[in-house]
Amino acid sequence: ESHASEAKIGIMLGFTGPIESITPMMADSAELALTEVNDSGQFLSGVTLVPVRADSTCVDPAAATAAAERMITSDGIVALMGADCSGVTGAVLSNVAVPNGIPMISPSATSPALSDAEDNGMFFRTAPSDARQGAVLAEILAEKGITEVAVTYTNNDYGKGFADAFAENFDGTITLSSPHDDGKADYSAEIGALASAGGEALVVLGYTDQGGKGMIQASYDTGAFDTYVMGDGMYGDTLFSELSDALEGSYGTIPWAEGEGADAFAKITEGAGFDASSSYTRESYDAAALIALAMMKGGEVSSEAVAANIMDVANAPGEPILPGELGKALEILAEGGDIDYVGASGVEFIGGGEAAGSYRHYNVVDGATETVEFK
Amino acid sequence: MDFVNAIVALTNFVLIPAMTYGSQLALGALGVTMIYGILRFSNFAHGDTMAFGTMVTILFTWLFQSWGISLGPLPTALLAIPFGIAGTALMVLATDRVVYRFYRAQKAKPIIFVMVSIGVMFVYNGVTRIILGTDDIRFDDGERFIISAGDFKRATGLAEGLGLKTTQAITVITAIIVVVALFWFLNRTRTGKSMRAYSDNEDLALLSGINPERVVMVTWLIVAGLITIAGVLYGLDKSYKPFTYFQLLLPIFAAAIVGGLGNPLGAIAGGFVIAFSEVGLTYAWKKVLGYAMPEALEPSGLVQLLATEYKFAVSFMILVVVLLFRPTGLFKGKSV
Amino acid sequence: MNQTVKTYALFALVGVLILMTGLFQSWDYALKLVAMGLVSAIMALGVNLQWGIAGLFNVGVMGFVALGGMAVVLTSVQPVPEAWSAGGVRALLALVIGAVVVAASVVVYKRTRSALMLVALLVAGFVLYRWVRDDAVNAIEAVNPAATGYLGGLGLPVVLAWPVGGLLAAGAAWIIGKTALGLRSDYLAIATLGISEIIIAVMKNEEWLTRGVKNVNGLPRPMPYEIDLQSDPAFIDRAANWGLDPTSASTLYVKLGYVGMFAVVLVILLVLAQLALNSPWGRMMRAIRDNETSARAMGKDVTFRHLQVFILGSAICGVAGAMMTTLDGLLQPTAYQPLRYTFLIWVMVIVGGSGNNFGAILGGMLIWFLWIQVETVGPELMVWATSALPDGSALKMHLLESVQHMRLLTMGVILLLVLRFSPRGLLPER
Amino acid sequence: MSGGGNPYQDDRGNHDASITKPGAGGSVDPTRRSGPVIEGSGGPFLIGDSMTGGYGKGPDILHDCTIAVDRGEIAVIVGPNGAGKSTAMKAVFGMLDVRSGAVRLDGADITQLTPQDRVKHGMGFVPQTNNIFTSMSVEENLEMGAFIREDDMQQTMEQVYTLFPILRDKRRQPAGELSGGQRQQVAVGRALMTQPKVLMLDEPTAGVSPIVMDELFDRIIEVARSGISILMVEQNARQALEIADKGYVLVQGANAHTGSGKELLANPEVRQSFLGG
Amino acid sequence: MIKVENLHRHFGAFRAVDGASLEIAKGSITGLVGPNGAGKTTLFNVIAGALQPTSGRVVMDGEDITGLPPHELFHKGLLRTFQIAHEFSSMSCRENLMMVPGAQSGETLWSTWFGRKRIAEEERALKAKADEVLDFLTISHLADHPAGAISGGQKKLLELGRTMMVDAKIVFLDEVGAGVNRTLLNTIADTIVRLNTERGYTFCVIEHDMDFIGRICDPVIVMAEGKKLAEGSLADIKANEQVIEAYLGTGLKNKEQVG
Ligand SMILES: Nc1ncnc2c1ncn2[C@@H]1O[C@H](COP(=O)(O)OP(=O)(O)OP(=O)(O)O)[C@@H](O)[C@H]1O
Ligand SMILES: Nc1ncnc2c1ncn2[C@@H]1O[C@H](COP(=O)(O)OP(=O)(O)OP(=O)(O)O)[C@@H](O)[C@H]1O
Ligand SMILES: CC(C)C[C@H](N)C(=O)O
Ligand SMILES: [Mg+2]
Ligand SMILES: [Mg+2]
Repeated sequence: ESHASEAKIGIMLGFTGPIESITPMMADSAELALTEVNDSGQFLSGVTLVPVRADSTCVDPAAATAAAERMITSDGIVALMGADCSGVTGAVLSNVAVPNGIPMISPSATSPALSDAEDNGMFFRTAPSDARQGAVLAEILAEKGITEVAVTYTNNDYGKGFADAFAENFDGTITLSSPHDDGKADYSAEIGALASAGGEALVVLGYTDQGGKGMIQASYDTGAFDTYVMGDGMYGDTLFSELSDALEGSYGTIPWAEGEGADAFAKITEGAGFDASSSYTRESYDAAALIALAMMKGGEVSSEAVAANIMDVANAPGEPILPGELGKALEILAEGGDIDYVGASGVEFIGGGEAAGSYRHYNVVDGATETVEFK
Repeated sequence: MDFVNAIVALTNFVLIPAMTYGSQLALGALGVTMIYGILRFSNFAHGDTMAFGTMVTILFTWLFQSWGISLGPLPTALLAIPFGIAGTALMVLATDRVVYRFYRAQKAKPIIFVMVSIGVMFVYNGVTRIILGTDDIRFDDGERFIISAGDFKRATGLAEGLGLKTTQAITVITAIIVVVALFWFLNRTRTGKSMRAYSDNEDLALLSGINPERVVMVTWLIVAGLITIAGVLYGLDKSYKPFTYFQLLLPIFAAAIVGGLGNPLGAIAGGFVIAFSEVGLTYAWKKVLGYAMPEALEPSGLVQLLATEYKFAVSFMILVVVLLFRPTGLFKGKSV
Repeated sequence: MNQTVKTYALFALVGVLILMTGLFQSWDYALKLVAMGLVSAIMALGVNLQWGIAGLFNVGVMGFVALGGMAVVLTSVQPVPEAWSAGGVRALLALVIGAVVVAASVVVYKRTRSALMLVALLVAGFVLYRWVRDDAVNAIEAVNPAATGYLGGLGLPVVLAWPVGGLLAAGAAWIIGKTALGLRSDYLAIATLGISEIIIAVMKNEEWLTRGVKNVNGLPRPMPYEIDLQSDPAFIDRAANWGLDPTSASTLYVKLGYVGMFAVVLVILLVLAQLALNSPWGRMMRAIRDNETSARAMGKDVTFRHLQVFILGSAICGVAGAMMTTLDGLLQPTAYQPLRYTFLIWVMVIVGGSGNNFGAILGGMLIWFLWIQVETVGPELMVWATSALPDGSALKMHLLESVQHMRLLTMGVILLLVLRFSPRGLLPER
Repeated sequence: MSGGGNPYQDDRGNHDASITKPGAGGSVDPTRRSGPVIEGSGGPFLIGDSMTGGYGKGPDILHDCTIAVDRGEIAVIVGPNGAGKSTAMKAVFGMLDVRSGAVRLDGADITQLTPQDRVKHGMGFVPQTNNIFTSMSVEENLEMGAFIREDDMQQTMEQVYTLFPILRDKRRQPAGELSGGQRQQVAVGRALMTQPKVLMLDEPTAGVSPIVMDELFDRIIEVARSGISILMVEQNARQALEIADKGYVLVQGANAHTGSGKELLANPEVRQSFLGG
Repeated sequence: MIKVENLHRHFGAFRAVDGASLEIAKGSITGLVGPNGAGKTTLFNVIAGALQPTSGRVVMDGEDITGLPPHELFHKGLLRTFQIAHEFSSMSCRENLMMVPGAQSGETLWSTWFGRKRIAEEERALKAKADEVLDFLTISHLADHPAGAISGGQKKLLELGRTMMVDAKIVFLDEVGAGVNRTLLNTIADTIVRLNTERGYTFCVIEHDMDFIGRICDPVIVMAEGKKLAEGSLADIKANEQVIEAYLGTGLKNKEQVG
């Protein structure tokens, strides 16, 4: 029952539950992209994109699939930006999206297992699989000549998959690889064990405002480790500034493209009224933008158009598109031209709708990050 | 020297963290135990009330900080605690008036109160999130360390560091003060004794001229104090996040029950039992043994009894075992 | 209002709510709500058996539901031969050793009453267990960790997993019951709470068994896949006959299938529960609940009866857990949160009416419906509540942004209202 | 489920000590507030005048029942089980609602007072069961009796110890560890600590061995002699009526016979129906 | 019938039952008296399986029954009533009686599902029996009343009635008379005697009311400080100096001065 002049886009993130603290920014970023498209006035002869939010809860597949069901069959969304956590993403994909032929682009589900999911061409993600990031992280450590580390990861599919990928690629000794549960009250036991195992650095594959932070804090308080190596989930300005003493000299990776895209994103979000530097905001913006662009490319408001054209608009050849340039992109598409969406995270899809993943290797200096290089 | 290093490592990684965490749990468990002892039910809303109290304190802390008030090396939040307690007291008294009082008038069975407290838990849960959101918030300021691990190493020349945070010291000291004060209050003052009397036999308390509603009010006030202090100390030491506070409910209950529900001494003991079993039983002794043992015997493995992922399970195992052998908990649950 | 009339009226209300969802939102959505509502109702039925009928306070529902989920993987997933050859037998041997050690310790302790012996036995047993286990587990987990890294299941039809889930849950309940109920029934709540956390910890961390936190995706289904239907000419024809496009026809067909299967299970369980309740067995259970000491003196084996009911209730939760995981097609140990799988189920039982099987079912359906619908109603409520505030005021913005949290708030308010005005639930026990 | 009609009292036989504290809670609505006392004078010292009422919303148990006691007198209530004797005592003490009728103490109408405020007006009550604080020491039990008093209670405590010497030996012991008869002494002692003008006792000798029963009766007489009015319920009716100045026979919540103790003992109908021949 | 041999039950350091040895003869109505705290109730609880003995033996008809749980003792014909009536308050009086017999096939879950017919037959028989017992106790008008809402004395009758639903051999009664109106107590005494003569029940009765004891009990056992102090007919007991000093006393000292 969607009006011809309106196209609904689902935004499904865990607004309640364990990652409730990062999802509002992600949703805002995605909606920012939609607003940008609407404001340009270039989209499919005046069709307005309307975001529809739903709660994935991050952990409850039943609630998430019910919500997805509602968005698809009742609200009539054409495509879904989401879900966030790998577990519910898989559930929504196989139970709702695939059966109904609705494409979904997740900004943050990074579990390697999703690469092999039966998706019938409906699943894309703007965040790269952790299989790749594990390799990148290992490479950086090798370059620095670090051969002995301890690893702690958040105890879910993301953390575990990430830690496995890292272990596979790391060319030294992992003294202890120990999970931590998010949302727990105290992490001194974990730090005690890791400190006892020792290592030149602690690799932290967790979430920036969850157990990952708790681990770094506990380690700093006891002086267990001096250097931390952080995965994407740890990236967050608040963490860096709050624990600037602890993190001085630490480094990490985050899916990120070279310069331009991210800078452009930072610029357009400056006055947006939310903290755009938090995790997965860039990927969320890109996911939403891609949905719009794919529809434009297909020339119609339909799920098929999105599914069929995403790879095309995301990859070369064509004019590179940065955040803030969606209007321009629509114009090019309207004229039948070709674009290569770069976006805030340097989108590049490889087979099966996987983001190729370009990573930024950063150092923490004085409570802020400094780019070392892009990989 | 090695022996000293072993001791320092053990202190740094087990004793101090467990003491701190234990004190935080103990303060939380004291609140649970007071409600259980006097109002006769287990309050499932405890974790979320703790979050509420901390939230109010944080708001006041921000206010003071914006006025430029500070306590120097100590966290400003300490100054805000009384206001936090006042806010929480208002909230719990209002809840009591609107919700619990009705059931008291109906002479409802305690189990009904338990279920009502589940409802209150959901409501508080929503309220704190609506007011202050769900973010992780750090609100400690002032000096973070009394001595940091690095400074300790430099000062002593030992291989092992020993870190002691301001908040850890504050937590332990406050816990001791609060516990002593509570004991004195319950056992020596008239009001305290009247609370014990009410807890023992409501009708007879009435027949002795004790005003039951006053006892209930004082109980809630004390609980508001305990809960806010516990929440703020925890938040200062770690950080504030509603979800974590909700999760704290489990170890707090475990602590209160291991110790013997209804008994303040038990709550303290329980807090430490839970904290020490979480930290101690999963500790990898490699480092300590490495120092303490002669070279030849140094362990190659981690010498870890159980992986840390089972630490939470361990505390519950201990709980079950204690209950099997001492069904009333470590201390008989009867003092309050 | 007479109770029967009230029962009909309330169930009709739920029916109307679902009908309205179908008419005004979509039938897919409505059916989805019914399917999970049925699963919730079964869980509530299990808890009701324990609490409503026997007065046993089980705060570990989550653990039993999770065991049901585990059963789905263990029963229906294809075995991983490489993993089995890498260390399957040895891992199982380790489990057997573990069980034998525990059993032996219990027996020895009962005979000798020597704590020293007990500890010595346990420690020795633990070392042996770890020694047998660790290598095997490492080997299994090393087999293609990204895709498998576990033993897999037996490759049986997934529907078989439902009774298996019940059996697993019953087994766990037996152990819990033996420890907690056998010695003193007065710490059941905390024991179940703790043990459910332990179950989840095991599921998360014993990767070789069910892949741990890496989740098992794409579990076998008892219903055909929608996309297969969509490309099946016979189905497309039939869909056309019904006047539906193949996509909606396929999704509706599959959902109806699930709803049908779940309804059958619910009806069977309900009939069994009602028969038991309205017989001397039910009378005995009521007597025990009324006065344990007296029932004991009247020759009733209270401990055994408590154990029986506890096991049955838990088994039902296990069955429901297995059904839920089948519906999700995914086993995700991190999904098991006490708020959702323990407290929400309790809300269902309390609101529905403890002691009344129909009440539990009503509560399960109704609360699940609300839990899901509040997500959409909450924001509207908030918009309405803030309509008096000036547009663009900071407070209004802030409130509108926090609407997601109305979900918990609303659940709490509903629970409080029911407890206040109908403390024994919407459909009280007789 | 002892709650009868009260749905809030349905606890499904829950015994779980990890969620609720075992042991009986109170039976009186603690949230009630006192209404005004209407001053007046005359009449007996304490009178429950034509009381009608029952528990909560249940049926009336008392029907126009009147009980009175004068200064320094002993009044005894007897009657079959379930006649409403305890109920009448509770009604006089404000522990349940009377729908009509009044309670007057020394002429003043105190019907609207809560039990705790009646204590302040000089009334003391020893219930039939649960009449001591089991977890508190004997001395603390007595202190709680003196809770409302601002003055020095040491002297009264001495008096109680003189009256019940065994309590002095056991004063540091938790009262819950005492034997049945000793508990009764603590209970009466606690009530005396309020320095009541009138003492109400509900079956003080139930379940007490003959020797202790004699002892208790002796003490009660002593207390009465010190000028305190005593209103008590007794099943050991013959002994009780022998020492009573006034006796009431209650049947189904209504006064059946009233008279001096001697008169009732002499009444063959009373003997036959209520005293077991 | 019941033989207690050197039975001990200690609570911590306190010896509630301290080496009691006594015998209850088959077919007798034995009275058990003694000062408060003598250990009578504790002794009952140990015999009836509610408490475990610290040491010692309980023998019933030559069979060692020490420490058996109450429900097993019940099936051996050993029943007890409680000092405070323990009725099932939310159930009707008839149901209170009908639930008593053990070995009802309707109490196994399996037959509630697959043996409906047999259950129906059993239920009919049970109901008839329950009604007969209610008649015997003269409370048949209360059959459908919730047991929580009958008078205290009627509850005591109901307690007795429960023992009649099965073939009890020995019944322990703990202070049936405490707080019971004397007239009603006489009825109960008559009932006890009738059960004793008509059905051959053996009784052991704790009571502080000497009139009641005198009316029905022979012999009477006196306990003090956890041990048997004396045994004999009531007249013997009343004449026993030790018993007078520990238990009976010499009557009211002050009664002549008052009234
Ligand atoms: N808390 C209560 N709620 C409702 N009804 C009650 C309550 N307590 C007593 N009753 C009822 O009130 C009636 C009178 O009881 P009451 O206790 O006053 O009798 P009594 O004369 O003291 O008997 P007894 O000699 O057995 O102590 C009885 O029918 C009893 O069932
Ligand atoms: N659970 C217990 N814990 C500690 N002491 C107990 C316990 N039960 C009973 N006692 C003590 O054991 C002694 C004997 O108690 P018991 O109840 O057997 O006495 P009794 O002879 O029945 O007295 P009464 O005639 O007063 O009922 C008492 O001193 C009592 O305080
Ligand atoms: C939102 C993210 C933190 C989710 C995470 N990358 C996952 O796959 O679960
Ligand atoms: Mg009475
Ligand atoms: Mg006794």
